Amino acid sequence: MADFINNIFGIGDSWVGYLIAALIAAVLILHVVAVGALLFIWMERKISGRIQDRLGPTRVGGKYGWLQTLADGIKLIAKEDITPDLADRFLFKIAPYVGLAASYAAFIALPFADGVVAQHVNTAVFFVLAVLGLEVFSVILAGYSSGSKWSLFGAMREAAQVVSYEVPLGMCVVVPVMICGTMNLTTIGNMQAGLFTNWLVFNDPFTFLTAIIYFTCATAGVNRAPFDLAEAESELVAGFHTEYSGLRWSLFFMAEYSSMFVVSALASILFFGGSHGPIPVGQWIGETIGGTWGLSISRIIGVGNLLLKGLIGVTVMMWIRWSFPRLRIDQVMTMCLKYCVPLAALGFIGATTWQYLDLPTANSLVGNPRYEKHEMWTEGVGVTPAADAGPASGIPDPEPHSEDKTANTDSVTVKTLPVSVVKGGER
Amino acid sequence: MSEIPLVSELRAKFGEGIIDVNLEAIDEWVEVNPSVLVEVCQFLKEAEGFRFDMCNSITVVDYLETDPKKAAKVDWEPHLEVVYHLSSIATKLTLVLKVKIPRWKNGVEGELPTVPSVAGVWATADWHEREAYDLSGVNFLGHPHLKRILCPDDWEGHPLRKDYEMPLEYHGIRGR
Amino acid sequence: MDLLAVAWPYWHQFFFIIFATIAIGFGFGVLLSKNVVRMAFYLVLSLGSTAGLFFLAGAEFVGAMQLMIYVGGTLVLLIFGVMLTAQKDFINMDTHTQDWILATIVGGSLLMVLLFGAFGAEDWRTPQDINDAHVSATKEATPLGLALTGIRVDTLGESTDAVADGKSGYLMPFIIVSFHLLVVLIGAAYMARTKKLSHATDDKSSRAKLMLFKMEHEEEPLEEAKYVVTHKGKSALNPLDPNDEN
Amino acid sequence: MLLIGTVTVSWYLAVGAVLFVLGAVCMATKRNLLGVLMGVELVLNGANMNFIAFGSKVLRPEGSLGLDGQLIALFVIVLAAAEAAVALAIALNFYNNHNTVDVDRANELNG
Amino acid sequence: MATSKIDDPRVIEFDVRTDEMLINMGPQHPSTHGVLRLVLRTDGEVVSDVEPHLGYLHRCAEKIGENLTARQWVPYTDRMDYLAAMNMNLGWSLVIEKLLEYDLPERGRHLRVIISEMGRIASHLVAMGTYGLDLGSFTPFLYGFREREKILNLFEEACGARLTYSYLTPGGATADLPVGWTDKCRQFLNQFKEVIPELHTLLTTNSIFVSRTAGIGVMSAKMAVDYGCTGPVLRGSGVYHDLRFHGEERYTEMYEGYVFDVICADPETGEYPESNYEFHGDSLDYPEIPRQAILGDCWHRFYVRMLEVVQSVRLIEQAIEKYEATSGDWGTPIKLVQKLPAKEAYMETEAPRGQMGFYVVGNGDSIPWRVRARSSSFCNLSVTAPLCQGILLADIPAIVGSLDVVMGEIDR
Repeated sequence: MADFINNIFGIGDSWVGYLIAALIAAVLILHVVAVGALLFIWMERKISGRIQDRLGPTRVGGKYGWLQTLADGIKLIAKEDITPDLADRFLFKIAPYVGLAASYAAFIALPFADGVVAQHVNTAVFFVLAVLGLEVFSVILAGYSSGSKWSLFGAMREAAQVVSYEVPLGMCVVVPVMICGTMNLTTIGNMQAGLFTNWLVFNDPFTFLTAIIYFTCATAGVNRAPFDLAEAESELVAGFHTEYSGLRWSLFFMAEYSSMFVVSALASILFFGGSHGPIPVGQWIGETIGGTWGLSISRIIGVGNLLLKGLIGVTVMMWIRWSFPRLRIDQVMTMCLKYCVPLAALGFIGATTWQYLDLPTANSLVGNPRYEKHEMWTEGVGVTPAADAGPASGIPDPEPHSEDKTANTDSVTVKTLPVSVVKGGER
Repeated sequence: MSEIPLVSELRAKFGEGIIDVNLEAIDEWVEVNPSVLVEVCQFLKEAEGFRFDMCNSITVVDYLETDPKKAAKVDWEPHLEVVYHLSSIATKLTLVLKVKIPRWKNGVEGELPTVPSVAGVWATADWHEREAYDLSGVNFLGHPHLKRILCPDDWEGHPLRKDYEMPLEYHGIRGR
Repeated sequence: MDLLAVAWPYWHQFFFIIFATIAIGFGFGVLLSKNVVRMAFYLVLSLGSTAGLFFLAGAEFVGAMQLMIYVGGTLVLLIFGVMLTAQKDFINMDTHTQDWILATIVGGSLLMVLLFGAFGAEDWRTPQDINDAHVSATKEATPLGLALTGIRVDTLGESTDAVADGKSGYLMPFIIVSFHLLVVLIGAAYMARTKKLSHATDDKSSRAKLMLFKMEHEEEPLEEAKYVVTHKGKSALNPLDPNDEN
Repeated sequence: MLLIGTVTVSWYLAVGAVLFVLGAVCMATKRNLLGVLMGVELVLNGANMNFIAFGSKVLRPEGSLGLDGQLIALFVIVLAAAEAAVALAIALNFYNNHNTVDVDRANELNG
Repeated sequence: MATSKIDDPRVIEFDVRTDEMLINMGPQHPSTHGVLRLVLRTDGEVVSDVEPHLGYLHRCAEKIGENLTARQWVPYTDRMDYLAAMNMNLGWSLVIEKLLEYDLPERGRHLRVIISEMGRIASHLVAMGTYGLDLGSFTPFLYGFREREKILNLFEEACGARLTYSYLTPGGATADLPVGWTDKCRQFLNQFKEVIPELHTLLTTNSIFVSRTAGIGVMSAKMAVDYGCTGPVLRGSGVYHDLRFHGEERYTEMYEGYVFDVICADPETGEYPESNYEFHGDSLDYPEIPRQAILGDCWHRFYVRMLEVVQSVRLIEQAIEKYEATSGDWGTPIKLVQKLPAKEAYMETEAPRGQMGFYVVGNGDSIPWRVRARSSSFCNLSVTAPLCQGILLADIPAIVGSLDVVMGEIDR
């Protein structure tokens, strides 16, 4: 995009283009966070309403009350921003921004489609998880600095919960990384192109198990019900944000909802085909039209796919929230340490063995090769999508499985060797 | 009325403790001497065939006619009645105990009369006695922690006394 | 569009200055602040910007790892800070003045030495021109993992005696470290284990209370709980004996 | 933006040095056990910075440590985490026994 | 049975010696059912001591009763258990009738059965919903209220009020049921029967709900009786006691000729009475008792309430038939200034939350000399302190909610 802008301005390799490109990317992501939060809160109301035989908001902004959240946002901005006397003022004021910044930064490395990503990080999976982990700080700081015992309880619960749920979460994430042989989310998504049978969730039973555990742990990680112990409104009055009001209070919820979307999008990239729909419509269109236009159109379709999958994930989280009671803190811990961790380990081991033994995947059962060659259609296109820009992407050119690594160590370049070594599967 | 087994047992056990047995009332009641109240209650709780294992309520009735004209007509001296309503889960029987005490301890205005506490016999009597103390001003001796339960701790007087006067103001809140 | 690769000097300087300032500034925050929780918070920010510097230097994997592990570690620090310093008198523990003076002198001199060393070497001062391949080559995470398992893909291209130079992967240290971690895990769990007896006998302990409470109230069900009554509940003083009816 | 010329290894080393010294002073001055721990973390970071800088091909393509720098940094991070765990366990016991986290009071051998 | 739970998940040991802290739960707290205030002494998440503080809703209704006539005090009984005001009216009416030795005509008795059992259903629906709320699931609350609204509509048709009815008065009721009311009631019952399994699915058999309530707050039968617990709380501990069976003559004769079960588990086998009750051809069988549940824990208290709703449906259906079969007077309310004899009467009725007792002393005047309301929630709440020792903080809403207290009744 930067080249594009530079071409427009006719300034060759200037940094201005990159500045503008960065700004555009940042603003786009900000829209995903802010507008997304609006949309999700509205969705939550409508969904909970429907679940409970209610209508939910109906007045503001037309028939479906889709402006209700905006109205509430205005109300919240207008509200007084109270800081309790016992509070540690500096931390109290800064805590909400920490949370929002964390969940916002997680979007940096999140590819919305093949090449539609703010900044390419080769260890994107790792990066997103790490940055999402920062969000817990806002909760702890808020709970500690509020100077209220209920808030302190919420903070302590959150800390214990998140720290322990990071373990199974990481284990689940390692499985797709291991199968794809890369930490680059774009690559992981692209390796699942083609039919939905190529999605990693259908790769083998263990990946299926892993996907389920990932979603559970992600729900706990962003503390949604039934794991919303940090803000257990019936036990702790409102948990860590008991003392907050007005805009700061709403920032917490923006952070929560955007991180909900992040984990859902991550799930769809890791397990559910990322930006590729169940049927590779985008690919076909891209191939038929071809050229830059085909590429851009297919990218737009890809973005739509990913957003849709993320929405579905968020909806499932809401569905769960409005139909289950809340767990107790010790039960949450038990669930993590006694069930999630062993199951995640089992899934990891199982998936590894499955890969090692080269057992059939859903895709090979329907007759396709084990991993479809998926980026052919973008080759020959003038603009190479950044996903496989240079050696950064972990996707090597296709090569028959018969050539084993020792044979062509000399010829094989650095980039292709590790993947085939790790995967050992036919490509 | 000796053919009533309970009465005969009670009389046999605590001769003078049982002051009166009234069988004409709608709920027949037994009047007990405060000195033996706890023993009587303990006995009733364990008595074979009766087993009054539940204390339904403890009520204090203040017999004081404030209106002098009517006071002349009434046939009783001013006094308090502590009424224990007992019942039995096991035998589904009920019983009413009564304890008559003076309105003030040895006649001094403001000194609460005393009754032995039965909180040791029935755990539920704990709160009932606290309520009775709070609202009617009866000092239950031997109660684990006898303090006001419904009214604030710094409340003046006992509202269910007939001669209770609502305070003019309480923490700046106008009373009357 | 690799921001690090192209338009290199501007971005590198820009982000380097930002991250370095944050890291050092909050490092000072850690040093000067008295409140444990604030210290931990500053530490987190300092470490986070250090991770940013790692990203700048092209070590993405290490940067992400720094974020994840250190942040987790300091998170635990934070929690303990809150937990152990629940009493207010521990939150602010100020330092003796002589300590300050001594530490400043020693630290200042040490800093001088280190800075001199840092800028001393000619080779380190002079910038080298870099190209795209260099940038993205180090940003590959897979060679790291392979190196940990003993395969040095980055030296494959080179002459084979590079392997003979001992640059043949880090399998052994990897295994040692993993065992070390296991030992640490067990050791920490052991040191922080529950002192059962002392707590169970401690009167304030809820466990003790619960046991006591249960001992009081663990009851056989009422023996006459299902006592079948043929007469409705009525006063025991009712002249006709209840026992006649059943 | 152009305060410094092209950023070279030296600048990274300088940042690392400052962090290191800060951590050292923190370790020396803090009386709170947790503060000392944080000082240790800072020191390790300063050291790590050097490894990363030397290992970075971005900064000096020729004659860089290459992967070794990053690998050693990884080991340092992991061991630092382990160290933090043990140190916290010690702090916990210390607190349980002495009811304080003031290291100046840790002058007995019978933990 | 409580012994088997000595090593239960609630017992948590500390690895760090932390200080205890005093926490104020209420009077303004989402899950303390009104203005109950609990002062908790917690050690981390574990509560070692609980002290309830009452009186935030104290209106001295008994003192007011000494200044009003018997019928004038009926609205004050509404305000006691405002979730089951009909049953409060019934209790007060019965005790006044007992004092006056007034006998109600049969039609009025059946009317009272219909009304009071409807009130029981409404109250138990609220209890169910708020209990779900306490455990963090919001949906059952609205499901329960949706059904309750229908009952309130029926009540409104009968007496004009939706919350404080003052419908059943000493001497009968203020009015007879309007024409066609019984048919609407039948319609409601028929559609309500289909809702009951939904509620069971939402909460009773939900595994998270079971894990939150089963084995929590176990109260032995002896303890329950000792603390004067009544109603579902008592029966949840396996004590076979229901005043509709075992109450005084004057009360139980209301239910003569009615077929229904006392919902109470057999303490030996832990079995509940068979659901021998049919609708739509197939019998409404109760959900399974989960393995973790112990007799007397929160789950059993909740379960007893859910089953009592079915029994109330049974009773109402019979009562409607009897009511329509019998003709004549439904009872004439006593005069507003009815002289009360110089006697005293105490009477307990089976309100939804337990045995609601009224004690009235007359002195030949129309204004009673002393009025006393023995509140069921008052005694049920008194068991909180011993039950809430050594549990987790999150269990306190579970236990208090399972006791299902109404502060208006406690503080009076």
